[in-house]
Amino acid sequence: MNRIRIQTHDFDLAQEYHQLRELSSTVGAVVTFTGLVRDFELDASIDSLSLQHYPGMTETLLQEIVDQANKRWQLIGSTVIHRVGELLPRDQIVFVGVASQHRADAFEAAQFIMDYLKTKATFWKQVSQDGQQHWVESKDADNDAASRWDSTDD
Amino acid sequence: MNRIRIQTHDFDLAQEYHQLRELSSTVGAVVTFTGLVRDFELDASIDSLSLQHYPGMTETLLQEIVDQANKRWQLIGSTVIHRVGELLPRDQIVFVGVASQHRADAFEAAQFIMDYLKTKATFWKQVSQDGQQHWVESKDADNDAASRWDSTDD
Amino acid sequence: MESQEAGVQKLVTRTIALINLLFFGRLGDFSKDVPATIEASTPAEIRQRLTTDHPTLGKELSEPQVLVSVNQMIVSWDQPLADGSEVAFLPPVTGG
Amino acid sequence: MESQEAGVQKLVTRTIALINLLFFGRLGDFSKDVPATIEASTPAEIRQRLTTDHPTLGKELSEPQVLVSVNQMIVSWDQPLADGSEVAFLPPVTGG
Repeated sequence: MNRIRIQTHDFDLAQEYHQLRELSSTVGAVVTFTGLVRDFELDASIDSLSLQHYPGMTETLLQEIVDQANKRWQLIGSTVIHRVGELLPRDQIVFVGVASQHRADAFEAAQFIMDYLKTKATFWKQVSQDGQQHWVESKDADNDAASRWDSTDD
Repeated sequence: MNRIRIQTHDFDLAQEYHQLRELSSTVGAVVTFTGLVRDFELDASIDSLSLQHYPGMTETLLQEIVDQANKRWQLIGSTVIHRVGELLPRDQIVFVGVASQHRADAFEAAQFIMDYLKTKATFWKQVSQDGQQHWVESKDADNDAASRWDSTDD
Repeated sequence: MESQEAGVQKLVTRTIALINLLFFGRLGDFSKDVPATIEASTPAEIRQRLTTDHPTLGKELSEPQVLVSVNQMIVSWDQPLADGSEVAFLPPVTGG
Repeated sequence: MESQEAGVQKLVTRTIALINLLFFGRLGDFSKDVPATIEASTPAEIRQRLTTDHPTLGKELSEPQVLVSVNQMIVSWDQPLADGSEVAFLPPVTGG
């Protein structure tokens, strides 16, 4: 059971966790990652964030990432939620939840999904700082994080 | 801000997450791990689980593990909860939550804390299967998981 | 445009297709007065033709990190295009 | 027992201390009729003396994975013991 959602409205961690936990009596581990909008970007405070994506393609790419995770680890279920539109500092922006029998699978798959989402999924962030809007630059650290999974790729 | 609790009663993931998220406006990532009682052990179904610990020493050991995590990663806060006493299949047994600025810190610290908790913290599980009680054997996989952190230890 | 007639008539070496254009992220800022459709046979040709009227956009599209997709699949710049294809120009992604 | 008097009188090489004993996990099952306290100068001596009256427990305590703590700190088996110390025998942990 894998769920992928792209939405403007907020999500509820408790509800997402509950669904993963209840998937099966064999679930022994649930790992959740929640990304939050920090109140600064490159050392300057931000007023708001605007998230654009490529409808259709984003869902396809996220599905590919989740499929890869399911090939590489023994997962019982996963949920990926990404918000788009206008967000404020401290808002929730992204959620990845993974349920598995053993904890290593859930930990690694959740981290893998986030690393790949950051570098492959078609989202673009624009920040508003002091009334000025500019697009966020991609980070080398994210590419490094994603590429470390390549070496053990099947 | 690091919290450690050992308790017989259940915990509420939403509440623990909320506390971590609200620690600071610099929190960009929250990773949670929840361990659940599976309904089988060594391929036999279990009726219940009884968790014993060494009061005082367990708290000290968990604090040492959390201190190490704070030395190795940039963390804003963490919460570790472990239940003791009688538990049933599908009950929540352990929670680790970590808040950080960047996701890699939260992911790695949460996994580190769980791996060390599994091999260092003074908890012992007894399962009841078909009316018979027996102590759970420790798993080589857990020692392997913990020892992989040793090589990069300071 | 110069070879459009020949291409359509003969279908010899290449087809000139009517393409729907999309620009994402920072590329959107440079493409506000770009038409929604264009005629071209490959993404590389789209880029080349856009550069004529929109040199700043053309320069942005030539950045090595910019990817191109056709009908929501990442492709190479010399991918032949079919009529009605959706071609999108994608700067490095920054979600999550 | 054989050297207890000499030890207490002179405090020469070792002290015989009154120790509070704790057994965890599966070790608890083998120590139900073991007294709560014992006199000994090291954890190794405790184990040796328990083996006399409780051979099954003694065998369990000799398993290499069993750890010993004194006042809630993991120590070596030849750690000198002070009066009133809390000595606990710990099989491999299985929490989480």
